[in-house]
Amino acid sequence: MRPDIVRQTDITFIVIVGISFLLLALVTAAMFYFIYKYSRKKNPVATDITGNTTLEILWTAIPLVLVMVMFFFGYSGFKQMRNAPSDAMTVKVTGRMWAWSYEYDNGVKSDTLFVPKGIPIKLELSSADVNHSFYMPAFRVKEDVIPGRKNYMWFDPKEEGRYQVECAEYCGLSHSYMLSQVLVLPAEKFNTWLAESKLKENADTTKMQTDTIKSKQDTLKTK
Amino acid sequence: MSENTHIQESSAAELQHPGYGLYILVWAGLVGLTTITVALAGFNLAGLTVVTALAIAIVKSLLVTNYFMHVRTDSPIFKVFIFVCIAIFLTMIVLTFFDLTYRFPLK
Amino acid sequence: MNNEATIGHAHVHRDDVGSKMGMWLFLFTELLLFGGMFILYASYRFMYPENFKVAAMHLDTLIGSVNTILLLTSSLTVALSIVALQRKQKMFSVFLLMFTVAAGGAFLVNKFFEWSTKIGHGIYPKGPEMANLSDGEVVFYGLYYVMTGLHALHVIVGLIFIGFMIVFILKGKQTFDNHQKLENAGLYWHLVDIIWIFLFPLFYLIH
Amino acid sequence: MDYVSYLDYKGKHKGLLGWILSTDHKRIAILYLVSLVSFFLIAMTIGVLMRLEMLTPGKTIVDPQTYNALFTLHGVIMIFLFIIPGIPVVFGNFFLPIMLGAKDVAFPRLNLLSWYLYIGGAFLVVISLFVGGGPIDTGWTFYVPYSLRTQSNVTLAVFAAFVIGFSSILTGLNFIVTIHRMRCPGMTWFKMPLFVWGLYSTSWIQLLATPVLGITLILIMLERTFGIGIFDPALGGDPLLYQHLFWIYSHPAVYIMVLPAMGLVSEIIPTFSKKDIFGYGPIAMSSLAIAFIGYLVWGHHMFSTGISDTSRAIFSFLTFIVAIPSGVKIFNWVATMYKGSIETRAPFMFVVAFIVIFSIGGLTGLVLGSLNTDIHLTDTYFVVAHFHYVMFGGMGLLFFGGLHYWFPKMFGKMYNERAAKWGLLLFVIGFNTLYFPMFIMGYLGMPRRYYDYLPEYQIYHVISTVGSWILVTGILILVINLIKGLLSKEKYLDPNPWGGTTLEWKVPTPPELENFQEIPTVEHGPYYRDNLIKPENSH
Repeated sequence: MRPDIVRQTDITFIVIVGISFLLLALVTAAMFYFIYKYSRKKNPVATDITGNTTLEILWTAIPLVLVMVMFFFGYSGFKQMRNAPSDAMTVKVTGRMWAWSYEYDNGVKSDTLFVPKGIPIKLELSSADVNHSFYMPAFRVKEDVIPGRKNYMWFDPKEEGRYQVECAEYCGLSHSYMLSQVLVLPAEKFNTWLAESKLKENADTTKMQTDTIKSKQDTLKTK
Repeated sequence: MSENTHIQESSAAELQHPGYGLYILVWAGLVGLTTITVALAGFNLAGLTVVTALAIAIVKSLLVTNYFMHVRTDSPIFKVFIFVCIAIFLTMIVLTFFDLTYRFPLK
Repeated sequence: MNNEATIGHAHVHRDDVGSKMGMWLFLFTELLLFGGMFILYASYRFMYPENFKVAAMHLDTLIGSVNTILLLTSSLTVALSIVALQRKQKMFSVFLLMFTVAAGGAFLVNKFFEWSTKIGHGIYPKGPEMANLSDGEVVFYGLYYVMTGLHALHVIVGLIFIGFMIVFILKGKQTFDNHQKLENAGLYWHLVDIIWIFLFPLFYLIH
Repeated sequence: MDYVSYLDYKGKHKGLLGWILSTDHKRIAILYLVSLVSFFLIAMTIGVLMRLEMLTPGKTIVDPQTYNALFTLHGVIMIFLFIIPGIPVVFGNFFLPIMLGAKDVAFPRLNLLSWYLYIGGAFLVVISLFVGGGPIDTGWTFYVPYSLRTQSNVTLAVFAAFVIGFSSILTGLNFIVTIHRMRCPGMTWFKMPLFVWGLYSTSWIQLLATPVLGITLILIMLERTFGIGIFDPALGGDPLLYQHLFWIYSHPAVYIMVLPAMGLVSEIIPTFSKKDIFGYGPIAMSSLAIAFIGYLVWGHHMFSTGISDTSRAIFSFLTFIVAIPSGVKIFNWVATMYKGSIETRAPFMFVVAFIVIFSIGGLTGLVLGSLNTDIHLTDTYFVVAHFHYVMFGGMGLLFFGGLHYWFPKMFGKMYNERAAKWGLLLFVIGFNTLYFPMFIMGYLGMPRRYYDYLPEYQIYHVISTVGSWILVTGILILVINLIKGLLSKEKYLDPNPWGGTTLEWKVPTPPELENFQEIPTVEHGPYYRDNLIKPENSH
């Protein structure tokens, strides 16, 4: 059974927000009750209370336990995020101003991330220029892409469909347009796509090479 | 809490500095340590190179702060300050190295 | 000057310990300014251990050692000058400070020759030799120029402080029973010395 | 010696010169106040423009390059020119010496120099907009390598930040020496007002953390100017080390902002509850604890950057620890109200609003301190909402709170309290309308610093933008109300309008030039009152 990152993250979120909400409600309710109960009108002279050691210890210790619980949830979920399953399929992701590109093991390149349903995907991230961050909100994962270094992440495409990919680390003029998509296909459909792309790419290679030379000559001319 | 009781005592608290002799002695020590550290650089101490060089540098800087900068005889508050400052600096280094040491292979 | 001092209850408050405390706190900021650089040095050394060793071999240990002795001696003379002033040996104190200035000046001259030699070999940012060096060496020289350059800047500032002190002593503004400014200038100079005590082995000795 | 208020004082210089050359800590505080409020209003206007741009997807009013410059400027001005100096330079300068029973800070001329550096830095920011490559577009974090590549004028802008940082260091240095050396007879460390403890903790952060940022910014300048390879990955540098050094300062900087604000809360609550503070010791110590632990948590800004998994775990753990002392403070504040005799005057209401808003900010911080949720939420609008709740709801709200608390003391004038409360109400409504939808947007995956967005987020952006209009209305009511009070002919010379117990309420209103004709002697703690009922059972 593979860990469910989305569920884990949402559970952590709910646990922390739940505890936080209770604390907030407690503090706010107490405060407003005191303001009402001990108003100048109702209680003209205050009582001289300067502290209480038991209380201080309690409200240091209890929150400490609570935050340790939160830490535990966060950490155990995080460990799963960082341990890609060994049967994961690897895709190389490159970020550059301002587009994402993907490269599969067999050399096929794409600007949409096609993945087969039900197979965990490990992404190897790198950057061609400045910092970017590969973010897929639907899968609750994000890792920064720093030039000169490698980073990785993994996710589990369980359902077919289209999911958003965004750049989450500011990278200049068109940062907000550095979008892409994950397309989760049934396994056999994905395999056909991969094979077809490979064939197409082989056919295109010769053409592409001449194209590159031509475009280089064009740039030189315009300069 | 002498450090708290006010301004007036400050000029009275003027510290008597030690004589020329002690300073010259400290200086001789510093020069001696410099010679040692330069000499040691000639040998191959493998992993210990950095450690010895830094240890000697730390001893030298302790000599300078304690004697030339009078920390030894000054109010203890300065020792506390220096301790806090160094402690925070060291924590910065240690925490940074928790990242560097355990990073997964980069390239 | 303090324009409030013109009315009656001017606070002519002299607080030598406060003044010294202010100076120490300022020294801490200097320490952490270099501290940031030391963190970088440590990190890059950790990342490029071999390259750093190779690059360090190319620095002249002799110049480094001579400079270390110069700074240590100048630190001594500053410390001695305070004793001299306390013993009311005004001119001897001034002489010791002048010696400090001379030693500091010599340090800078050495530094200048050291830098110009390196630059002459094309080893400077964007210099012709830099392209042939490994990443770690480029970073090493980057740190070398920034850290020793920043240190040299501090030497210059320290020398200016001490120059002022010489004038103050001669004009009688710093005297045997009122010399906190001289003490502070001394503290600054010792800090410059301490920083060099660490820069020296880190750049010249760790082979 | 007759009483002459610092406002009426006629010295060597007349008019404006009497202000900008004065080394009196109170006049310097007013100089800061005027400058800070101006910068705040400028940055607020920029913020409103940004919200307006986000009203619809695609272009609404500006193009992307302008938008990028706008959010950078909004951040740089708000953070370096308003929030970080904020409470210390205005209220710290004005009240620290008075609260300690001193005539001025330890180094009055250095104090004035700090203001000049601050204004000089601000001036450089303005110049950087018009020379070189134009307005900086890197975000206030100046992350490399983008800040090394962009054509905009990063070099001058980071130099400006460096100069302002230097001003901040000098203020911190000045305050530490003042607190150590200038306490009046009888004022031991644990008889200092809690605001002073807040300033003391803050000052240490300013002193020890700012230089690290200073050198980092200098390195950016050197890299851009001379091509030195320190951070540039093309030359073997590591951009993550830049982020480490940047956050080594910039995380503690959050506490530079919030600790004095917390100190102010600890002043206002006892004053209006008419009783001693609950848990003086724990509140004072928690300030120091926050300051210290605050140095150890910077890595939580980098959870998704690819720092080692071990360090992510350590930083997350420490981040949770730093929440404890903040919690202790909040519990003690609320406990102070227990069996008090509470007057719900305007300054007190600011504190009530603060406790709720700041708690939301702090508690959502726990979501971001936790590793897996942070991975999802970092660099989204969730973070934007969180830090606005903490900084604007913390320091910003209390800046106005402090202004309302000390306004009569500072100027010998009074504002309209009804208007202040209405302004505050609009502030709170607008604030939550503006920032709360951002939490939701963030969870849904709207990244920050986006000029354009997908249509599904529009509804939240619209609500948020409408909130910004309400918030601005509230702020304008507050500011105009204060200015009206200031300009009114009617003097308000009551030395102690709220019934405060600290030393500033024992000097005439407005304070005279050197605060005290005779240095006072202190016998009791700062919030001691002798008319209180003794508790039935000593808890």
